[in-house]
Amino acid sequence: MSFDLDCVVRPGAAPIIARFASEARLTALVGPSGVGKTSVLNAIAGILAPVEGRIAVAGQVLFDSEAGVNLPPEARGAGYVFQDARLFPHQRVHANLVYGERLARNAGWIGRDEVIELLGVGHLLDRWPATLSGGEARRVAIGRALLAAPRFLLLDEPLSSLDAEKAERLAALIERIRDEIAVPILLVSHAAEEVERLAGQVVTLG
Amino acid sequence: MSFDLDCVVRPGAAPIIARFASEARLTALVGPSGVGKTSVLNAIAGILAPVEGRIAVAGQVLFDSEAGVNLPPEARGAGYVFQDARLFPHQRVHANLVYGERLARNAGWIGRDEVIELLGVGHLLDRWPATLSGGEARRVAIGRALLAAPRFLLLDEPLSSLDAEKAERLAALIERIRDEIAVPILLVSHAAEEVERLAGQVVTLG
Amino acid sequence: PEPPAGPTVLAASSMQEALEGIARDWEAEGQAAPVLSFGATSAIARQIESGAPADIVVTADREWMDWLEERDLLAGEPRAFASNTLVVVAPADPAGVVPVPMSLREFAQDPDGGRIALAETGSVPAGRYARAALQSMGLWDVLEPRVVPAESVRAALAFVERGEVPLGIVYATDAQASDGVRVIERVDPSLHPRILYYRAQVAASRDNEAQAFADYLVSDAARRRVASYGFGSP
Amino acid sequence: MLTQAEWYVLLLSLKVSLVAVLITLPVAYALAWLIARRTFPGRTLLDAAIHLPLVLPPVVTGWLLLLLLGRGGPVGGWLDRALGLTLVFHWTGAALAAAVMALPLMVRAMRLSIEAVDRRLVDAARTLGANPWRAFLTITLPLSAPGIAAGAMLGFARSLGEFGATITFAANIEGQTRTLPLAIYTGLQLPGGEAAVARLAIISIVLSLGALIVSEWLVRRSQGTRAHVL
Amino acid sequence: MLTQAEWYVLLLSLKVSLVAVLITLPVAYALAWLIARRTFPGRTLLDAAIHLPLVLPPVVTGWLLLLLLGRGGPVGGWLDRALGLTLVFHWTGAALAAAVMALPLMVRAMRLSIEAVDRRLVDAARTLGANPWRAFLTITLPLSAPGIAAGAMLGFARSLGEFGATITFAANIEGQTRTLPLAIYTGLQLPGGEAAVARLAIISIVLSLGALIVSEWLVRRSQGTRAHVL
Ligand SMILES: Nc1ncnc2c1ncn2[C@@H]1O[C@H](COP(=O)(O)OP(=O)(O)OP(=O)(O)O)[C@@H](O)[C@H]1O
Ligand SMILES: Nc1ncnc2c1ncn2[C@@H]1O[C@H](COP(=O)(O)OP(=O)(O)OP(=O)(O)O)[C@@H](O)[C@H]1O
Ligand code: MOO
Ligand SMILES: [Mg+2]
Ligand SMILES: [Mg+2]
Repeated sequence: MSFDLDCVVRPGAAPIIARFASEARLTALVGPSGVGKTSVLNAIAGILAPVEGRIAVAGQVLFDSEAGVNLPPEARGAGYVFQDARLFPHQRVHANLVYGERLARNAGWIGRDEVIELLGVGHLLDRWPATLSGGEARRVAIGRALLAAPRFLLLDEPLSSLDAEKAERLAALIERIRDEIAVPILLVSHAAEEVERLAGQVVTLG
Repeated sequence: MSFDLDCVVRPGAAPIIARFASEARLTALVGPSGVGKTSVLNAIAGILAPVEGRIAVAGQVLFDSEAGVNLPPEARGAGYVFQDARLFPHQRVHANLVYGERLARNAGWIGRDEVIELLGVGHLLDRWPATLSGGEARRVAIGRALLAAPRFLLLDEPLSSLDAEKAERLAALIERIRDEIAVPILLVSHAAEEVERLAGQVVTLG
Repeated sequence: PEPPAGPTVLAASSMQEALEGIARDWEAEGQAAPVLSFGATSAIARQIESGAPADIVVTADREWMDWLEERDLLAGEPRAFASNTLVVVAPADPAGVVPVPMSLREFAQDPDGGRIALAETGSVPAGRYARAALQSMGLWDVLEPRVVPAESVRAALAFVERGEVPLGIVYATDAQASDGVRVIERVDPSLHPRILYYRAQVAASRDNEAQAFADYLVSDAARRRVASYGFGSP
Repeated sequence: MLTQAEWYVLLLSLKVSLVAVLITLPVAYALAWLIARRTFPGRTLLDAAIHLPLVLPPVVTGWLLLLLLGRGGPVGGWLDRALGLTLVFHWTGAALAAAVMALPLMVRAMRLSIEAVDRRLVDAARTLGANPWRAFLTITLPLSAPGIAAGAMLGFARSLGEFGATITFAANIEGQTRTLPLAIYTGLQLPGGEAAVARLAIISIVLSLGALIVSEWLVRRSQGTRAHVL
Repeated sequence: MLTQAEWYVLLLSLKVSLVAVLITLPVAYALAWLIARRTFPGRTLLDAAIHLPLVLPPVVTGWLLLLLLGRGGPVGGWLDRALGLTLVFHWTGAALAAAVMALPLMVRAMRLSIEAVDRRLVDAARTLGANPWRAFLTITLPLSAPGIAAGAMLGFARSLGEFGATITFAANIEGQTRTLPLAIYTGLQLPGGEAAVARLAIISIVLSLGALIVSEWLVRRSQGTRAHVL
């Protein structure tokens, strides 16, 4: 089982129920705006505690209210590309990219140079995040997540605000990660053709 | 002429040359990530001064370095939907929506209730921006720009992070604004079908 | 500079100049220069109470000495080594804001004559002496509402120097040292308790020279020195 | 519980501190904004001048106030003649001394918050039709509210505790300028005054605790303000 | 230009203020973080206690220090016996008095900056493998640098100007505790001391101006820090 969730999160007043199990290497999480997709990703990453329930990824239980399990975010090994870029404003692009790489316990499954090359951020390494364009910031955020040697990926609309060519290149990269490295991926996307192309299973929320 | 630009902006070290004139009611501005689309919109809105050149929209000169014209942003009448939502964090959704409406000199061409209805933000009016989902924040930002009774619209990837249904509804709204109200629109988008459907003229930057 | 190695003397601020003069004389005799610290008498007394490593204490009145004695913090009897008197002063600059009266009595009779600056009459010794004098003269009840209680004698003097008030009552030594005021009247010393400065050795004193310096403070040489700053004999 | 005299001192202290904070707030905010958002010749000098009351011993500040604002001073003389306003020996003088001492603390806190306001939000307000002044009033000012609150709290506490400048400039006149610290000081000068001092000190402490609770509560009420944008 | 005695006072003041700020910085930051980020019983009380030296007249603070840290006091006696450390009459005592007086100012400025740090960035760091401590060191701490700088500057200035608590607790001993404000006070007690006072006051002013310029320069060097995220 790559993702196995049965939990309730409550970011606001209304509870969001996430109950799905997916065998697919890449699972797409879809649903209308505001239905709770980001909240589910936050719960899996460990930055939003579910009210109750159980979360397991790739066979490892990350959260289980009954068993009293609640791994801290840093022990979960999520490679989370946030919906907003969330770059560290006080670190240059290069320092942002390697932030997680430095902390990784196991060797990464993708090299720094390769990430920089594939995402086309080589000319940005010395820049401050505040000076990046929307698409540039997104690409750096993707690179930062990949370099942390994550055990699974949470991608919240990773291809939005990228031009067709860069989106294509990134989609190919996601395919490669899915097929070659076999890292479980949970992808939030509103683009039907993206979901169709990448996802082995589609979970509709709400 | 809806948009008539011949200017150089320089947000960073490299100059960005924007030279185009469009008669179309809706002009799409496309180009790879980081080419300068947002910078051009900023220049038109008056929040990034061009190094030199001339900017005219709907026959009105907004900036002309030779003639010494440089209208302040509030006199330009831009309805700018930023790439990031930029909601005012200290005002609830309702106050954000009406911020520009209150300041508008002329009567708006769209009613408040209609905007709330069309964007589906009625249930969010009492919320703080920090509690909105990505798509919800985007919709509020669109509503805020529309309610300011703008003379022209600058839309920086307005449909990204919206689900198919909401994106469709918004595209229809843009069409209506384009055709019925004849407000010149400059649209930045990476989605080919969106551009195809909406734009009368496509300007490629870079 | 070489840190002074002699006994540590805690002294009331008003004795600063005189004590520094005495210390110089003492040093000139080949003794180790005393360590001098000046502050409000109340602060000094409390420092000694809290076990501060001091040898000699100098106060501007008897009350705090008694307070120290009651607590067995002193070695031997406190002894007076200088005295002072009070004077009534007015701004030297005739262009002052307020008209200056000819005497304290004239001032007291003119209800619109402005205010009079004293050191705080409840807590600062100079203020208490001044109040006692005014009470003896029968002027206190009239003047009390017109009193400006200052933080210290020097602050009272500053109010007069600046012309903020037409009159002030300060120590003769302060008036003598200031260019900004002139003395319009001397206060008869019999109208208030004697103004005496005391010195005593601290019980916890461990300095070998402390006894010698305490003795020197009450010597004729020290008396001549304090006289040169306007102080009288005890 | 409190004697009448203590009540009086307490009320006077409150009046002096509140007035000091209220008159200083707009001035401090304007200075903070100037220093945070403008570059002009003499900016660092202005900044240094604002810090002076912090660096100089309070007594010296009081003495300088006396030179400047005493009835014999250039400004004070004019105030006296033109407006009939005498600051020395008057509670307004105590408030002024407290205000001067509180100013640097207030400016620093406010400046920190103004610098933290995202200018892109101001840009957004401008495109929505707000002129610079309106954008300031509706965006920068409310978003720097945490700094205003912190500055007001610091300033109020500092005013409550202000001693040196007040006693030097405004003297220690019962009912006019004998605020809590001056009353405490007076008590400390007397042998055996400790009991009175302790009572007054406890009043000070309770007062500042109350002010703190009120200000925390006000800040928490406007918590939405401080949440971050998505 | 300066006499040797003036040099000495200047260097002592610098030493005392620098040591005061350096020992207070980590304490103040820890307190600021606790108050900004944690809720625990007694939080408001702790906050109030930190503000005390601001609200009480400095002389009272000095007196309380004397009660607590004098050789006869509970803590001071222990320090004296166990470590042979005497604070009264010693420059370390002056530094301690300055530190206590500077603490509330430093905590407030730092707290303001810590509260302004976007917690979502801390969350991001955690998902990237940073434990809470590391996330604090790499995200919260550097992002609150403006508050640290402002706090250090305020604290340094306050330490330079500290008078009442120092003279009460550490006394006024040349070469040990006679800092600039105490020297100025001492000069003010001397008839005709105005010229010396003016010289010393100018030294204070120049010193604080210098500190201000250095701190502004340091802050500007790390400007990238303060730019906002897209
Ligand atoms: N702090 C909060 N207070 C109240 N409601 C909240 C809070 N945080 C999130 N919500 C609400 O929870 C719901 C789920 O939010 P979430 O961000 O998970 O949506 P989403 O599916 O990711 O939407 P989008 O596609 O627009 O990003 C939304 O309706 C949102 O408004
Ligand atoms: N302050 C700055 N300093 C340096 N470079 C900058 C600065 N601001 C923008 N740039 C650069 O200017 C270029 C144009 O940026 P802009 O935001 O206009 O791009 P864009 O076309 O909107 O890209 P995207 O589609 O990714 O949003 C980018 O390469 C960006 O990195
Ligand atoms: O430092 Mo002061 O002179 O006691 O307020
Ligand atoms: Mg979302
Ligand atoms: Mg852009």
